[in-house]
Amino acid sequence: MKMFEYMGKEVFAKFGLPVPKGRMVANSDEAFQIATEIGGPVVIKSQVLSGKRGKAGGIKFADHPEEARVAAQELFGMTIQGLAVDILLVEEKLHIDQELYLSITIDSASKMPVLIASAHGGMDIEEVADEYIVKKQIDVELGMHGFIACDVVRRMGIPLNTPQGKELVKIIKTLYKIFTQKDVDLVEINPLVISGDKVIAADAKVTIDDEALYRQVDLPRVEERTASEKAAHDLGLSFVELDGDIGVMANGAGITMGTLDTLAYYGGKPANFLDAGGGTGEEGTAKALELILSRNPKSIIINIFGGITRCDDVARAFVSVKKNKGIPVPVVIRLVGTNQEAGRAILKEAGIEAYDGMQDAAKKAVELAQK
Amino acid sequence: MKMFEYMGKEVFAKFGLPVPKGRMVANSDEAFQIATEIGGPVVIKSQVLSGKRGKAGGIKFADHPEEARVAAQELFGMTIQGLAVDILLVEEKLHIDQELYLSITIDSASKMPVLIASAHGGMDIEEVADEYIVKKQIDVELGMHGFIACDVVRRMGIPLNTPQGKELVKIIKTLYKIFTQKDVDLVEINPLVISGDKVIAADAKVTIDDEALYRQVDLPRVEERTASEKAAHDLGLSFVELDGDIGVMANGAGITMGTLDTLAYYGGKPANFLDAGGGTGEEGTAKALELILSRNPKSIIINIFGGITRCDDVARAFVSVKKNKGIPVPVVIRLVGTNQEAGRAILKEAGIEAYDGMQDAAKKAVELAQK
Amino acid sequence: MAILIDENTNVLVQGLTGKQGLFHTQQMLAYGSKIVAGTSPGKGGAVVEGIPVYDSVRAACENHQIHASVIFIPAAFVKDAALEALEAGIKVVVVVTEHIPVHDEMAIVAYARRVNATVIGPNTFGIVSSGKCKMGIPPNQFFIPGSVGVVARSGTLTYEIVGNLTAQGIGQTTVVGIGGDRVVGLSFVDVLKMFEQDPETKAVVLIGEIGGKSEEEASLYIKEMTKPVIAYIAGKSAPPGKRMGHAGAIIERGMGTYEGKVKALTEAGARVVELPFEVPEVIKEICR
Amino acid sequence: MAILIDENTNVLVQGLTGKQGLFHTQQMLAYGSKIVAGTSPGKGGAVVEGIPVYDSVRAACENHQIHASVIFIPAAFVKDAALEALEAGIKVVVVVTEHIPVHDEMAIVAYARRVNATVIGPNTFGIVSSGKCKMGIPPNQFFIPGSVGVVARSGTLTYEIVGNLTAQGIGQTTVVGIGGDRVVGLSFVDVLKMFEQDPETKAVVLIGEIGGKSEEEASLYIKEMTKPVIAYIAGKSAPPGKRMGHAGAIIERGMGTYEGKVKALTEAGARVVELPFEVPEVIKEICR
Repeated sequence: MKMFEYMGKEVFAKFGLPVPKGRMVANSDEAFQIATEIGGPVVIKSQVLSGKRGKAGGIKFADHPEEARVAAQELFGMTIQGLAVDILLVEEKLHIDQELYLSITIDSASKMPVLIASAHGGMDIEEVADEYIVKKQIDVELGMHGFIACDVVRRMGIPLNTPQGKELVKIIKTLYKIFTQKDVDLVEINPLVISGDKVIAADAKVTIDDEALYRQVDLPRVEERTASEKAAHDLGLSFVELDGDIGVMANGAGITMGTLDTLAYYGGKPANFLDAGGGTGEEGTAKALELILSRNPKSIIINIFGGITRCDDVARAFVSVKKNKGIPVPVVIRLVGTNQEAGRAILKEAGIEAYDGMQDAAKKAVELAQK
Repeated sequence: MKMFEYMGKEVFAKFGLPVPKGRMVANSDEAFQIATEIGGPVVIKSQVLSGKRGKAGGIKFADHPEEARVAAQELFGMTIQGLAVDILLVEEKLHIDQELYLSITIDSASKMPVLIASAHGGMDIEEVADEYIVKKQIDVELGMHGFIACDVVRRMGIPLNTPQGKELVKIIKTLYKIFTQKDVDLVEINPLVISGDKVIAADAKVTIDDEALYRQVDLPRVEERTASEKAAHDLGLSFVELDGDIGVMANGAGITMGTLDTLAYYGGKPANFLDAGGGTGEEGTAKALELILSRNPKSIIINIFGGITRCDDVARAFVSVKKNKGIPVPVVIRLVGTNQEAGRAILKEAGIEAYDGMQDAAKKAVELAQK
Repeated sequence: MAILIDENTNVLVQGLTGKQGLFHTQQMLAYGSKIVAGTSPGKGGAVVEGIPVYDSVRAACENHQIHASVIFIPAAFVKDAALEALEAGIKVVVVVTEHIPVHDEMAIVAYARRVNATVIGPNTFGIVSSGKCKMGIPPNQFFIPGSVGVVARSGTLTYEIVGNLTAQGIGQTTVVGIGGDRVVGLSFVDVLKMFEQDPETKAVVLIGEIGGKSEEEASLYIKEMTKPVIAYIAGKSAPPGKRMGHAGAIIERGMGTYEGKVKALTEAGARVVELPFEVPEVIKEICR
Repeated sequence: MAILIDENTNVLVQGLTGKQGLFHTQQMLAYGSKIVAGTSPGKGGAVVEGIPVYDSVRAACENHQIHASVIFIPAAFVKDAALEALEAGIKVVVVVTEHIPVHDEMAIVAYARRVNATVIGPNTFGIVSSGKCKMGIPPNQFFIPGSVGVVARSGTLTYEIVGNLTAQGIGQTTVVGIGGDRVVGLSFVDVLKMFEQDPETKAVVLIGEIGGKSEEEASLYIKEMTKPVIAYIAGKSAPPGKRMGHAGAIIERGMGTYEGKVKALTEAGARVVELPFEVPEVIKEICR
């Protein structure tokens, strides 16, 4: 779950990590008011779950409250990468001496958290050469310690005996605490600003592990998915819209991708990616078919290789949906694996012949779509 | 630092570990009042830092508030193992179905915390056979987990599918949390009482690591030492009174014990154990001599083998104390190690000849005491 | 021969009495796995499908020699269960459960590393040493003994490919699902090393996916291997996935694409096929 | 030969710029220890006594090959410093500082175990491989090369006994202070095993104390040793110490007394002397 910048900063503040003075606002009057409270130049930042906000014009500066109101009005009208701007963050404008970069995320290769830091932060961080980037894998059993933070700061080239160096050590320790206590996938501060003696998180990108949300009851919830993606997700389905004409349903991300690859091989174009996961029952199957049909495909391929999923459950669900709701386009079903005999018998009774091979089924689905 | 039972129970309660209803009281009127609030039979327990309270008559029961007042009056007059009873704990009297034992302490051999549990708790726990005692060393990097607590409860012979079994799992997890978060040396609950479906800590013995008190700022402080022991401790001295007539000062627990052993070998009787530790300066040396003189010894032996301690510091301190305060009994000084030449020169200037060997010095000190 | 588990492996099932645990225990028994015990806290003493159930892994270990454990337990409790198996000294732990918090996964993998144990998964179909022992959830009928080692990230795609192999009479030594999550115990490289050492394995099939960089890492080892490797990477025509901020870009530095993976594997000497059903033909060609 | 450190050991001093660190660095240099670097966060770049100072252990390790580290740092910061040395891959870490919280000590020792490193102390005088390398605080003049290994819990008592040995011309291979705290890295047994393996060590002196049960544990190993062991246990006439509740009694089950230790050691074949100055005579008698 991606969090809005202002939410991330609220988490930072709760852990004592320095953030600029400011607040999120939902209209331009509030922007005026917060700018008045801050009493100096402010920055007004669109709150959307997308990078490259700055380059898209989603960040404005204002010297006076009235300017802030005007800037806010402009931003509220905007759309950034397809996302409407509903919320702004109004903050003091920082005096910037240096922009640093600091993040902690999960490194699949080492299977450990990795802390990434650089004295060359800012918008172009991805272009910074490896030699200016400090990476430190954290041993989760050992945890974060002062010496680790100190060594990272040294490697960044920031002197340890300065107020900024000392502050940075504290920030690194705090950031790791947030990372572990909040089930964080990614916490990124870019830029982390040196402003005089202070070091302040000028941005906050925080992503929480979806699988751990159940135990992060104190965090606010952000819904990033579209309504239909969310409906699919709630049923254990993973659904993405594509621009072809063959509806696809399979169980497992790998085999779903394999199905798309095979369709493409035979010259077909998939209308969607739909991974029904393991063990989808009647409601899930019905919803899956509804989602597929919403793309107006010319044919549909259902590709089930049962492991946790049992073939008889899928067959029963399909037959019931077909009977109750009707399916207006030809459907090719491939059904093997756990309880496959029972499943095929159910389909046969409903007059449907299941395919053995994914290859043949895909070929047929492409043919049907091209008719 | 040993904590009083009532303080230990306050810590327990803060962590959510079940304790009996009750409160500490400083006079018998309060005992009456708390017993009234509890509204049933109560137990009144002397708060002294000594075991075997029960056997010494330091625990009384009362069915009514007035009885509680009388019992409290009796207890306030008592002395248990030399300790005056100044505080009582008045608590609801528990219905006891079974007495368990549970503790966590530090096992020097494995260098790990060890959890000790038994279904045969109560006063005679030290007599319980090893086969009824569950010991589990805790890997500090792994920490406490549900499975560890469950397995301990299983080994205690308490069924895991009972309310008591489940409660016990929680208590074990909580106890380990207290152990780690409060820098605990020993946390012991004996008895841990099964009372119907509940499991309640009927006693609480908590000892905090003295070396970690500086970071346990939230805990109350208990002073166990006598005034002179405390004064010694504050100066980095370790002082214990003995019943002989030779004053002893040495630097290091090992060599102090070695000095006592050598004196004993030559037929002498030490008046005290005084380990001056490493690097004691003039103030410490003066205080050490004052403590030694308070025992009215017939002779004094100062046995210094300098490592961290520097011989010249000790010599300078001794000469200054002798000059300013005077020392009315003969003193034998043995002085070797770091900066020994400088130290001996200082003593020589003051007319004192230092010994080379501990053996000769000890022999001399015994001779002087026997004159 | 096989890797990790075989006909002499004594298997423990953690969460034996749950719905999934029970169903798959029956399936594993039908495949011939030597399941000697199960656990279910509070149900110690029961006997299910002829298998004694214990309150804890240590209780099971007091009564049986256990070589490997397979976990069928809800996601929120898997960390505890996996650590329990590892702490009791079990050297192979298979975690089938999906949706496990990634911080829990890191904790499990870190501890496994420390105690020199192997964790397979989480979010894996498991492992099958064909004809000898199955730990996990794949349908029994597709796994027959032979000389091809298979290692994969995703389940159903593996059944698909192994099913194709079996249909053509090509059996497997061991089929290993390393799991689909970002943090898993065994890596491709770990399994490739085992297959390289296993005398019975003559060729290896690697079933990868777009995203991450584990196929690229595997390529570095494939260069050193003496045995042929056939690879299929799913997702050539899949929509692009999510990216983890700048940090993800800094870590991956351009890795993770279909083209990149195919290039790395091909350069390392692996034979990359374009579609799942091409695998058996290529094996026949290579192992002729 | 010697154990743990010798004339080729490159030594790091953590906390070199502090008062204690500086004084004892001078002393160690005077003894001949090969001190190659020091650390002091924020003072990186300085040169003290001709030794380069770094901000962190890793920074020192980037510039020098370091075999062992000795820590002179206030108690509250020792956990961080010791973990730092261990995490940087240093295999021998000597912690002189006393008054370290026991939970910190357990954390240090647990991590050292995991990374297969040796921690000497905390609360130790250190270690001297006589004539080769000193890490710690003992006065230099009492340590001369020879063939007796010494292992002890307390400092000054060790100087006393080693001083007596040296006065009689009996030199030492290595003198090890395991430290006086309840939780320390090296145990008596660990050091005895090293002396047993060291070809130059002909006899071992063990200097124990009442309390705890480490002398009793050492006895179990002394039974298997081929080399003679001479033991002195301080505290025959000392006042009884504190006891740690029932838990202490359950753990120790009667161990810890002077009589018990002497009995265990004697039965194991060690020669127990009654007074510190008897050690040289007994060694002469045994090694004649």
